[in-house]
Amino acid sequence: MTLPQLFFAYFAVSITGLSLLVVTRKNPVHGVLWMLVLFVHIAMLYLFLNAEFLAAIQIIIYAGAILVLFLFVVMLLNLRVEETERRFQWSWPVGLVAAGGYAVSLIFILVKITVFPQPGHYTIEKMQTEGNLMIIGKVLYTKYLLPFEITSLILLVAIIGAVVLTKKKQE
Amino acid sequence: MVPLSWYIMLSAVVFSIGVLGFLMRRNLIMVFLSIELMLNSINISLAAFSHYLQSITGQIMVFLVITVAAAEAAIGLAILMAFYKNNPTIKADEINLLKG
Amino acid sequence: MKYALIPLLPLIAFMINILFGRRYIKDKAHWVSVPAVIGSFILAVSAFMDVKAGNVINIDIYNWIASGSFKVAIGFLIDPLTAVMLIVVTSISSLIFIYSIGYMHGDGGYYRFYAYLSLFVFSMLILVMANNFLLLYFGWEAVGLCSYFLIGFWFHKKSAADAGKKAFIVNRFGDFGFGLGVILIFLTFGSLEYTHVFGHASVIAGKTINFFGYDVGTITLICLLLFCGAVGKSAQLPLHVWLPDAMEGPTPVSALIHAATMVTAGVFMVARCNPLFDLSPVAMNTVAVVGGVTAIFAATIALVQNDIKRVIAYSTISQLGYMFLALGVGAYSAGIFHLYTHAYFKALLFLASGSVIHALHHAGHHDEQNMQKMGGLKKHMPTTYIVFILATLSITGIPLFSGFFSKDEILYRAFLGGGLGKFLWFLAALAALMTAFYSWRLIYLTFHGKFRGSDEHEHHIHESPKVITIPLWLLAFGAVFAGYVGIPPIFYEHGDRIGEFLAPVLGHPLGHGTHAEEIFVIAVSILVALAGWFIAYTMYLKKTELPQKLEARFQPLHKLLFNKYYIDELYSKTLVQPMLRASDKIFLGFFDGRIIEGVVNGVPSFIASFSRGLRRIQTGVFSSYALVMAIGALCIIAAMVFWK
Amino acid sequence: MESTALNQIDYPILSIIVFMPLAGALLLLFIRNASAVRWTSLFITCAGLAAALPIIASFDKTTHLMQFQEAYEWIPSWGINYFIGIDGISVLFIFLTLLLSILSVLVSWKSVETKVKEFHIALLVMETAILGVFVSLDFFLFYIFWEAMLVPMFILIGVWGGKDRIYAAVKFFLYTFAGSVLMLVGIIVLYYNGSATLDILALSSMRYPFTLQCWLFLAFFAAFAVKVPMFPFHTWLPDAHTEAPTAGSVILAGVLIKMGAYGFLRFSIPMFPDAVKFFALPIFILSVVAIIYGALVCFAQKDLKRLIAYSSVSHMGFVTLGIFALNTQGVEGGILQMLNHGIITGALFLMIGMIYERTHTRAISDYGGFARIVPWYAGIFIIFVFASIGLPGTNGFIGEFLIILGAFGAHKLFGVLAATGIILGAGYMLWLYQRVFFEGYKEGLSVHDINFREVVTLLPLIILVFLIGFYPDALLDFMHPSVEHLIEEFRADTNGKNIFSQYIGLHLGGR
Repeated sequence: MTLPQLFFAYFAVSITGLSLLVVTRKNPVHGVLWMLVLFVHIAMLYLFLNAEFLAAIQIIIYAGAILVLFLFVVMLLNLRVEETERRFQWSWPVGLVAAGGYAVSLIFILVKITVFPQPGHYTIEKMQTEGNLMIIGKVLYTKYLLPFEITSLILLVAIIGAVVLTKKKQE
Repeated sequence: MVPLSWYIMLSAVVFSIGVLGFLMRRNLIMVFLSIELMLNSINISLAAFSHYLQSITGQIMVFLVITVAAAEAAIGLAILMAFYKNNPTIKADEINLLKG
Repeated sequence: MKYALIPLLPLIAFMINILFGRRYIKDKAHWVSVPAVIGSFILAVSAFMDVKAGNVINIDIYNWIASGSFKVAIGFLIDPLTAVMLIVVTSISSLIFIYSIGYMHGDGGYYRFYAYLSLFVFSMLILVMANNFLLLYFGWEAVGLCSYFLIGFWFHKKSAADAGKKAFIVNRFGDFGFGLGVILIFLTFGSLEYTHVFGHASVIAGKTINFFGYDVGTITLICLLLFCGAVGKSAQLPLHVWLPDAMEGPTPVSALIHAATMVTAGVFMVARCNPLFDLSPVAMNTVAVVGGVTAIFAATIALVQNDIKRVIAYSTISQLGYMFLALGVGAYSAGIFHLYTHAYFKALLFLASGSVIHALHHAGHHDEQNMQKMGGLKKHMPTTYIVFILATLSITGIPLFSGFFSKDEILYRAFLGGGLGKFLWFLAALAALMTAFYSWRLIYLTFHGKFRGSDEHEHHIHESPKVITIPLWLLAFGAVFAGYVGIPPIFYEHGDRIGEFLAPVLGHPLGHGTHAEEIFVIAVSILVALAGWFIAYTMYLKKTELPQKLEARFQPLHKLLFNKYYIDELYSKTLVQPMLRASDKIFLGFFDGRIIEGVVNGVPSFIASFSRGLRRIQTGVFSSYALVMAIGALCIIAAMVFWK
Repeated sequence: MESTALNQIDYPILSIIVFMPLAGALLLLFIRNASAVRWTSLFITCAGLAAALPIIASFDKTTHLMQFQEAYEWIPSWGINYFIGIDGISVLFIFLTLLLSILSVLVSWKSVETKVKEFHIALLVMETAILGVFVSLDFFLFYIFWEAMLVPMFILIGVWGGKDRIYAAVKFFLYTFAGSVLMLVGIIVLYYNGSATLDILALSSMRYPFTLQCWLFLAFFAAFAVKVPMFPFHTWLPDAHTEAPTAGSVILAGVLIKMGAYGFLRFSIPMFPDAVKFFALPIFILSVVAIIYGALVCFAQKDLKRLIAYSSVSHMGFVTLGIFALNTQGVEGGILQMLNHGIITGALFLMIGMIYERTHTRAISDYGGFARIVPWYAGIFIIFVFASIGLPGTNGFIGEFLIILGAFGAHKLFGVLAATGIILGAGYMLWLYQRVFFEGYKEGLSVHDINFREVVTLLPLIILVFLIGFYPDALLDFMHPSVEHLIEEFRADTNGKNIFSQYIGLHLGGR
């Protein structure tokens, strides 16, 4: 087994394990914290895939912003009772079976994929010479300008929405 | 080299764990967290495709997914807060407002 | 064309009376109707003369219904048979119209009475003058309608309203057959006109028709169906039940409609269809047997009745039986002859009894129709008594009175009619005995002996006014002398003038008996008439205690007869009640209510309960929706993956 | 194909007649005053009848072709046209509708006092829809009118009806709608089978395979049988009649339920002759059952309107019997009987409505001895009672006689059975009359006899009863060529003189 494969094995095992920890923790705070660890692992996996930019925003946005938001909410709601109660729904076995089904089906699909499109021209060498951030920036502002703009709109809506929803009603 | 399929399988497994969490947990915050987990699993496969197919589109997609995830988390948690103000519960199986 | 006025005059009178009677005419209604019907009578006489001169009038006035090959006109046929009927109908109508001026005087519905009566005359004239079966049917139903109105004239009395309805519905049973007969005639002959149908009758003879899986002679079937109608209208067994009840109507109505004219429509119709009946021995025998049996059946009931009008009503049924017997043995002209004489003496009987009822009513007597409460009226009402006697002599067949001639002719023809004929002759002779008995019983109970009501009432009994007695005298004249148009050839060579007159339409009766036979029959009929008279005389004048003794002795028989063989009860129990009950409980309650409505309301309520069940699945808990959605998506993915 | 556009009148007379009430309804929107609304409505309905009079004058009684045709393209891409015209079968219904509309307005003069404007608008809209059904020669147009009819009727019953009006209205709507939807499916199938045309005449002249005919026949049958209503589909009728306001009952009995039978004549018989022949025996049986069953059920009724409603079931049994006898007498009798039933039952409902205004009860047991209290009313009532019984001299007789003649010609057993309906009919009608007008006179009850307006309302119907009774040729003349043509075509298509020729082996009494 080569070194990259060993690295990958480590990440695969730990990501799977961390995921399981995330979804099974009783205390949401613990779940969020395990999630944080998980995100760091994923960011490293991105580095492995020559996606430095993604690794960066994974840490900055996901770990830094979204998870903190989650933590805030958990703290705000101050759910003490949660720890003493059931953590799963009554129907959890069905969920388990469904999830297992998903896993089997998806793996089955993926195994079947044999034909791939022609590789594009963004080879590793090119990426390394031009720089990952540069390429993404160029593509994002040219070819994918419209989706990019829409994304900004979505974010705007989300901001306004969040403000409106959480605002206290004026009597 | 690590074969592409390894990444994909990892992605599939993590996605399924996300689904598992989504379907099993009662706490709505954990449900949201499971959704994030699913999104991340997809991100892994997108990034892997991008790398192996030497195409930048995959990374762009990840970028977009992350922004959408951010928006989703913000709105979702805001709804949760607003809801909690009226009904002090966030148990997924106790909320039945959809019932006519 | 002027003869179209014969029915039209009464129709016009009807219109005027019904439209303006209530407001304007009121008590002067007879000034409209009486001239109209007398006008009809005069025209009828002129028509009779015309026919006597050898003319037969057959005109179509206009096309009534035309549909495909089916064409029917409104048209009139005046031949000897019609001419005789015209005379009978218009003359008796005229007299009864006049009589009613006195009898109905002061009644609240005076104008209405004359209106209906005029409508009746119109309908009856249409019936006899029609030149096709559908118009005959029209008249047939229209007289039934008038009968309905007139029986129920005092409609606020439940019994009267019931009787009217009963008459109409029982008649409908007969008309049901009659209507089908008419339809079958059209389908067989392709026309409903008399001349065409009778002209082609022999072509159809022997043909059969598949009916309910049986092959029946077409002609036989037609005749039997037509005869159904006659049975209903002429109150023969088993549809006779309406006629006695019809006596709820005013007495002039009973006289005109339920004795002299309408009820004889059946006889007229069968005689009219003689070319068809001649071809079907089965139908002929049926007619004869029904007639003979009815004659004796009704006579037995009449023996014990106490209501003066009911006795006469049963007597009418019995006499109608005679007429059918005559028709059935092929002696059509004898049947019509009896119809003609019967019209006069029976109308007279009714009117005279009406005179009695009228007098008693005005005297304040409450049970005015019960003979057991009468008696000794002879000295108070001499005119009525005399005409009553004349009518009775006629009906019982005492020689030299008109009833003798016609009845004797029938008995003679029946006697000649083979084995069945002999049997029927025996029945008829027996019925004649009974006729004599109950007729004289009626006279003795009503006019002889002592008055059995209160003295105060007796004081107030007076002879009826002139407007009543004059028509009585005129009818009495008819009752005595009407028979002289048909003297048996044995007495006078060319005596059977009516038979000769009718021969072009009705033909000559078959068979000739010996003189000995004829004399034997005449002797027997005179003998039974006298015997009946004698028995009545002994029982009700000499030994007045005898009736009670006999009644006690033969209690069950008396009860059976008194209750008219319980036929009304039988119909009520087996037909009317079960039908009403089935209608309510089975059809409306169960079938409509449960089964059909069950399905109709069941489908929506099933859907409602089904969706109520479905609603329970919609818990509103979003996680369960998510679960279902996930499973659904999984199924789709799995299907895409594993489906070959 | 007979495409010669016949139109004897150079202006679109049919369109004017059909849409005049609709225009009137729009006009009514701007009128406030209740009595002005009534007068306007009366004027519009009368104007409709007056506008239709030229049709009588210029109607060609010698041809079976569609007359007064109007054809305009509407949605050409789907083959939908505005195509209208009338023949000898539909012309009489036009007049019946126009007449009964006037009478409906008149009879509602006093009895409708709430939401007068809305009531008259509904009435006028319905008139347009009904007329539209009778003139349409394009399936699309036809279906629009057919369904458009339901809405105003639903409103009339549901708003101005009696106590259980909502139940009755919903039942009426769902019942008839369920049938109509199946017909719509049938129309769509025809559209695709008939080279994408919705022209009724073109579709009628086509031949379809037997199995398809049977299915289509059943689809149309569902719509028509409910409307007629034939025997097992009749239970909406008593409820709807009983609860509807008088005008609603009159329109319902007078013309609405005629559309089912009209549909059989216009669509089922020309389009699906083989299927008609195949289903003739079941339909005959249903008709006879309807006649006898409807009559028997009448005996158990305690409500005036309900009794008349059930008698409608019986009478409409005669109509379907006549139509499916498929000989001249039967069909002409059937059409005539439809008109008669419209006249007689319409009149009976009118009269019941009039007395109801005075007594506010419909229970038969609440009446009695009314012949003394309201003699004119009683006198007019009995005319219609006897017309309903089918007494010769009235219109009912002509219709029933022709039908029984036709039915007897087609199949003796059913002819005989149908004739028993006449006995029963006399029974329940006379019993009704006796209970209401004769026995049980109640002292001190004061009810006004009918007034001038009401006499005017009834007079046309009385005249028609006797006119048809004594001179039915006046109406029969209109329909001869159309009916003859219908039957000739049918016989040519099915190669048989008698509709029951296929059942000879069964020995059921057929020829």
